[in-house]
Amino acid sequence: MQELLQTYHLNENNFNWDKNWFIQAWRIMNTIRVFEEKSIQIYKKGLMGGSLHSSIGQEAVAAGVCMNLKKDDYISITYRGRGQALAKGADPFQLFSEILGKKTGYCKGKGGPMHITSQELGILVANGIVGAGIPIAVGAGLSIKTLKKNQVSVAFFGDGATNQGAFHEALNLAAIYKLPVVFVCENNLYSEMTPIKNAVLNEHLAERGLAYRIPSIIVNGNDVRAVYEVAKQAVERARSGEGPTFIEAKTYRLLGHMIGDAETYRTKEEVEEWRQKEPIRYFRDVCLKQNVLNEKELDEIQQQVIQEIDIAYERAMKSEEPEMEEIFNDVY
Amino acid sequence: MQELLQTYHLNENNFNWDKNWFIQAWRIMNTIRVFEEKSIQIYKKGLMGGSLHSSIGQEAVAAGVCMNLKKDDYISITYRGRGQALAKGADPFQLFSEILGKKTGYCKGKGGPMHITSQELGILVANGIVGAGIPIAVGAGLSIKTLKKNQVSVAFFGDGATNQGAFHEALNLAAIYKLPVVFVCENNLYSEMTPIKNAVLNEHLAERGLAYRIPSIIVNGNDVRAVYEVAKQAVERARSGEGPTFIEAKTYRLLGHMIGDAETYRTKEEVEEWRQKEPIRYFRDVCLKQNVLNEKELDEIQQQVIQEIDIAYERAMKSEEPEMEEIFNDVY
Amino acid sequence: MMSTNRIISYAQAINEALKEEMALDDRVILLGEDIGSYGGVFKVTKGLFDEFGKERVIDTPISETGFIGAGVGAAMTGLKPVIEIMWIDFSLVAMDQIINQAAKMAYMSGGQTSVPMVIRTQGGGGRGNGAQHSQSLETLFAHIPGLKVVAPSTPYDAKGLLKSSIREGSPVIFIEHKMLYSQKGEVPEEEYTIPLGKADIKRSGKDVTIVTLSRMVQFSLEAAKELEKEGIDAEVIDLRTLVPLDIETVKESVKKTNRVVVVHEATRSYGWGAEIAARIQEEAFDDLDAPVQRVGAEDVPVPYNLNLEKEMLPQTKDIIQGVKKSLYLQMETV
Amino acid sequence: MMSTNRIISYAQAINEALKEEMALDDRVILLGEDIGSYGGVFKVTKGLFDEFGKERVIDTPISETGFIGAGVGAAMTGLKPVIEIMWIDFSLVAMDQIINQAAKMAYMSGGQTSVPMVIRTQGGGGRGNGAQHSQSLETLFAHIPGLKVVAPSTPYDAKGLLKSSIREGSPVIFIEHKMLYSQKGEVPEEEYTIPLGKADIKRSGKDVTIVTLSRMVQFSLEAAKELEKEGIDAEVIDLRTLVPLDIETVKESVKKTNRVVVVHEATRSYGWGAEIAARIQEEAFDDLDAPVQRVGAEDVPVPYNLNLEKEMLPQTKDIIQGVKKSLYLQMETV
Ligand SMILES: Cc1ncc(C[n+]2csc(CCOP(=O)(O)OP(=O)(O)O)c2C)c(N)n1
Ligand SMILES: Cc1ncc(C[n+]2csc(CCOP(=O)(O)OP(=O)(O)O)c2C)c(N)n1
Ligand SMILES: [Mg+2]
Ligand SMILES: [Mg+2]
Repeated sequence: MQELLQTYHLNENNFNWDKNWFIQAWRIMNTIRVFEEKSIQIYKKGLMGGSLHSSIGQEAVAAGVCMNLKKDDYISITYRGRGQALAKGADPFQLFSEILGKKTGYCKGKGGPMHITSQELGILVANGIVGAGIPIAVGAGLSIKTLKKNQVSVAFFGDGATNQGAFHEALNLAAIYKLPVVFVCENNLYSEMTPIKNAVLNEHLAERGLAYRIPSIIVNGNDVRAVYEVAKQAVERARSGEGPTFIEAKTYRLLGHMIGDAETYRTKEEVEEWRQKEPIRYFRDVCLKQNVLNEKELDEIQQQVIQEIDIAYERAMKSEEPEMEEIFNDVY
Repeated sequence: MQELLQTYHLNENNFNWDKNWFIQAWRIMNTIRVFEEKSIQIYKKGLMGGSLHSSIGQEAVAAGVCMNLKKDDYISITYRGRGQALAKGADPFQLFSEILGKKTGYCKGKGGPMHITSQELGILVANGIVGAGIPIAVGAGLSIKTLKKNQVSVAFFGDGATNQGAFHEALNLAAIYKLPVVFVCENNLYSEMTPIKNAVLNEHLAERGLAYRIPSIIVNGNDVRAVYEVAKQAVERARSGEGPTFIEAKTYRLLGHMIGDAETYRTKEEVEEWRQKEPIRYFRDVCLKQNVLNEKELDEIQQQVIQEIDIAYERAMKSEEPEMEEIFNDVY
Repeated sequence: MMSTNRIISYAQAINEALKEEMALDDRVILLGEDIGSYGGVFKVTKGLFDEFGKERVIDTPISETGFIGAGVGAAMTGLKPVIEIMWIDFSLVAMDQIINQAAKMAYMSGGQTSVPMVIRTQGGGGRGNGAQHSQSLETLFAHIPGLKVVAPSTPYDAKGLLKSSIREGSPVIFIEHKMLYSQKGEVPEEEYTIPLGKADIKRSGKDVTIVTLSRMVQFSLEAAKELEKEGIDAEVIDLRTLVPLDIETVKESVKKTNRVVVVHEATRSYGWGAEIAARIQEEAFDDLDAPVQRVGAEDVPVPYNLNLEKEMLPQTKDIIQGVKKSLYLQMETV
Repeated sequence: MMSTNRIISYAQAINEALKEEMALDDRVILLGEDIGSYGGVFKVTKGLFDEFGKERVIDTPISETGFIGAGVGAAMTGLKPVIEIMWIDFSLVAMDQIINQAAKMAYMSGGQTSVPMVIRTQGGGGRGNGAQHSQSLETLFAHIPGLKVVAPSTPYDAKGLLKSSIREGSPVIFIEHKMLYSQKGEVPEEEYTIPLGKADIKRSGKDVTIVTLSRMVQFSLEAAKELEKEGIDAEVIDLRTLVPLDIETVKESVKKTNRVVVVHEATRSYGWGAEIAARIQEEAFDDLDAPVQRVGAEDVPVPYNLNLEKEMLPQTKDIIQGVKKSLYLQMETV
């Protein structure tokens, strides 16, 4: 059983992305970061409803996993899921529109920030119920297998979600039916205000995958390259009919659980320490050190991203509200 | 992690029950067997409602575990739970009364065969919902710990129950709060008509305990002595504040899931094979081989048991039905 | 109903509906506990495993949240799962997937996704199965926007309604009754479907309208027979589906009878009978000559003892009494 | 209400009730997510961890089935757990423990065991939290025998009702409203409790009776104010608890006003308003001069967009309209 558990270490010498991949990773991660920052402004200005859960600091997981996916592959995400949606190709304009409750949003403004869906992009649903998206992703895996498609289905969820019954039941189903599913647990060390170490005895959540005899792998979730490599293997296994893989991506949520979180449960020092290791800074250093991209190239892309996000935001702000009659549509 | 998993092998040379314990084990197992056989007659005669789930073949688990328990220790059982109730000291008369729906039953005839409870004997509840009794047993463990009592709480459940979310959530709670709980999984190889090997990839369900870092142990569930020994350790750990233990007792359900089960899902040969290893026959052989009890002693006890059960049954049959007004009592 | 002399059971009728829809549409798959080679504990899926194979008739571990959730995901991505929850009481372990997920998916996505899924289950009492295996929980589902709720009373209706349910584009909770499985009735050889949302007048009458569904249709028909002897002519409306609700048929009837008794096996308080009563008095106040009476189970869990259970659940005599009450006849005469 | 000038918020009032009952009775423990040193996401349990320690204020992993189930077991064995389900929508993952276990334990055991447990949770919309965080699910619980259901509208009521709920011997679903937490009101220093099952007339009037609870009490009072300007004198009854239901107070009122409007935030169909309407027409038919009107949310999931959400949920104007309808006044005048 233990042989199913692995810790992945990136071999710097063996790692061979071409430049375009570096650019793509850099672009995706920055898009997420800038989008999230803008969203926070929107929230703080009181332009949106509900709560906003930022994924700042976790961009490498979304990027590294989704860079392995095709448009018709499925992902199931959470309330903290705009990052994964962007990595899967979501249009910032439609995303902003959605969080602003506009007609032009992915869900016509009826879903909101917690419920991003894009049928076209294989974004099944963003779930507000912890753990609930995991069996849904497994169901997509069942479709793929039954309909003999070449897709994969990825479930993104947090460390805290591994304590839900839905997690347990879903992993077992994927295991016994050998479904093309990749379980991506973003262990950001907290579920809301509760440190994961208070909620489980496990040192590694990957241990939990073993209970279903699912190959389980621990990876540095702040290194987009490592996440990419691990996800690549998992996606290949899935596509070739070898069944599910469980990935524990160790990362950190740099901001509070939601905007407005008092963050009394952790020290500034802890946050600062992780800020040093945060994925964008980390990847920038890698690019520079390995001479793949220089300062100027990196900055230029960042600037482009900022501009694109700004434009998307402005357009979304100018978009129309849904008609009142929308209330009665899409119920059945 | 793996170090938390053990397979228990009884060391015949080191095993030192005195004669009284042998007698007790023999008596309990026979009481269960005879009670169950009588219940089946009751069911077949159409004297009771609902379904009847027999535990014939699994008597050693109930006996071996409960011989370690005091009256005020708690157990949480299932629809297949009259055996455990008897092992915990339940009165066959009150049990028969309950399955016959009589006023003199443990639950005044309102619970029925699936819902045996005895507040006095620490039988918390017999559950009809697979897995649901496990968190309830954990809650009793929480009471014990909070109120600083010296009791333990035992959850009995089947192999199939390990696939329920409730199982997962409950084990994790017991682990992190270090509660005095013993999880006893009676792996009788089937959940209803589904072989457990179709429902999990695990060879041993004890692997599942590891996911919560709970010490987990596999034992021959048909040898009452082995079960006793394993449960003893677990109960001692619990009582001394060291937290939960998970026991997988490998056994076999000699009859169908419920009376009336067509048993198309298994061969007669398989059943016959297990009949050779069934706990009462096995224990009889042990007693004889080791010269602890002779044929006559064994038979005499059996005869006594048969008589007691008969008397209890006759009395229960003659008991009164509950009054109609009972319907409205005990709701709140 | 088409003319026919073929008599089959409620369980067989459901089995046929599954078989026909599976033959018609490859995307229809079945999921559930022991539904495979064993054919289900109530034998409703008998033979389907042999006919359609293990890829389409899938035995599941005991994990209702897991496999209902998987059904939701499968339905969103091209399959049409028909899932068996063995007893309706067990739906409670999967309520999040039913209410927060299946029911809301289409809406939350602004209509991008849909969940064409049927949850087949069976409810009701009468067999001494005790408090955790005898509930009538249809009201819980009917209250949730996004779910359709069907509860057939005859083999004919069961087949026609299940076929329509499978063709629906949204989640349907299809509630069978354990005491009806072996009941027989006419079911034509020819294909037919029954639309959701159309009540069926199972007996015409002019003095009082009995509104009901599932097993209580039988009890109501028995009550009507008894009442006939006393010169009371009851109309029995089988709603068949709670969502959509065919209140029009009920209102039509009330125009004629001016008196209504709603009968359900669910516990009375906050049960669906209240909705019917509320709607009728809202929309047909002036047609009512007496308050709408409700006949339901007592507001207690279902007791095990068979006599107590019978006393707790509505019986023919209770329906008769409800009717008389609505006719302002002496209770003593019952 | 006793005379006092102390003004505190609804959240503080609940906090005080917890504190007082914990001080009074060692067996009262709290369980829930982030309720410990953080004090709960709505700050309701603030300070209790410091005061009573981690043995009595227990942070749980995200496993509602697990910790509600543990609450049931703990309640059966000597503790009095008060459990926070952070949002009522999440109760759906634990429905089995609530409905099949907590609610039925006393009954199934023939009265041997009991489950003195309170589940505190918060529901309702108004903040743009979307379909999975805005529901009003009280009807689901009210329909289940064995559960009591409380939903306070003011700080005063919240405190008094929660104290009583904790002292109950059976499971209580205590539903707070997210939009009320910061609302302030008078709460005396002195100890008091409010019994479950006693409605409170929040405003007397003679022309029409508005029956409601929770946040809709406020909206109804606002509506009453508006209506007053038009010479309509509305009585506003706050039910406070759905189970037990104080139908007597409602019937008394109807005797006087002859007109009733039931107002709730839950979706209209199969909601608890139907029960009130059904009961009134059953038990006070001759007192009614018009059909009982129901004002509830539209029968759709809660949309995210704040304007849509507002349109979907009942507002003061809808209550006014409901009242006018019950008075047979022109709708156009609204
Ligand atoms: C069933 C359920 N319980 C509780 C919550 C409240 N809640 C929202 S997010 C969250 C923490 C989840 O933690 P984790 O899974 O680690 O994800 P993260 O937020 O860190 O991304 C909780 C408890 C919920 N949404 N659903
Ligand atoms: C939640 C739930 N799902 C399904 C059932 C139906 N059911 C009753 S017993 C059973 C099998 C349980 O198997 P296992 O846990 O191995 O216990 P055993 O019957 O073998 O003692 C099933 C599926 C149930 N009672 N509860
Ligand atoms: Mg987390
Ligand atoms: Mg078993």
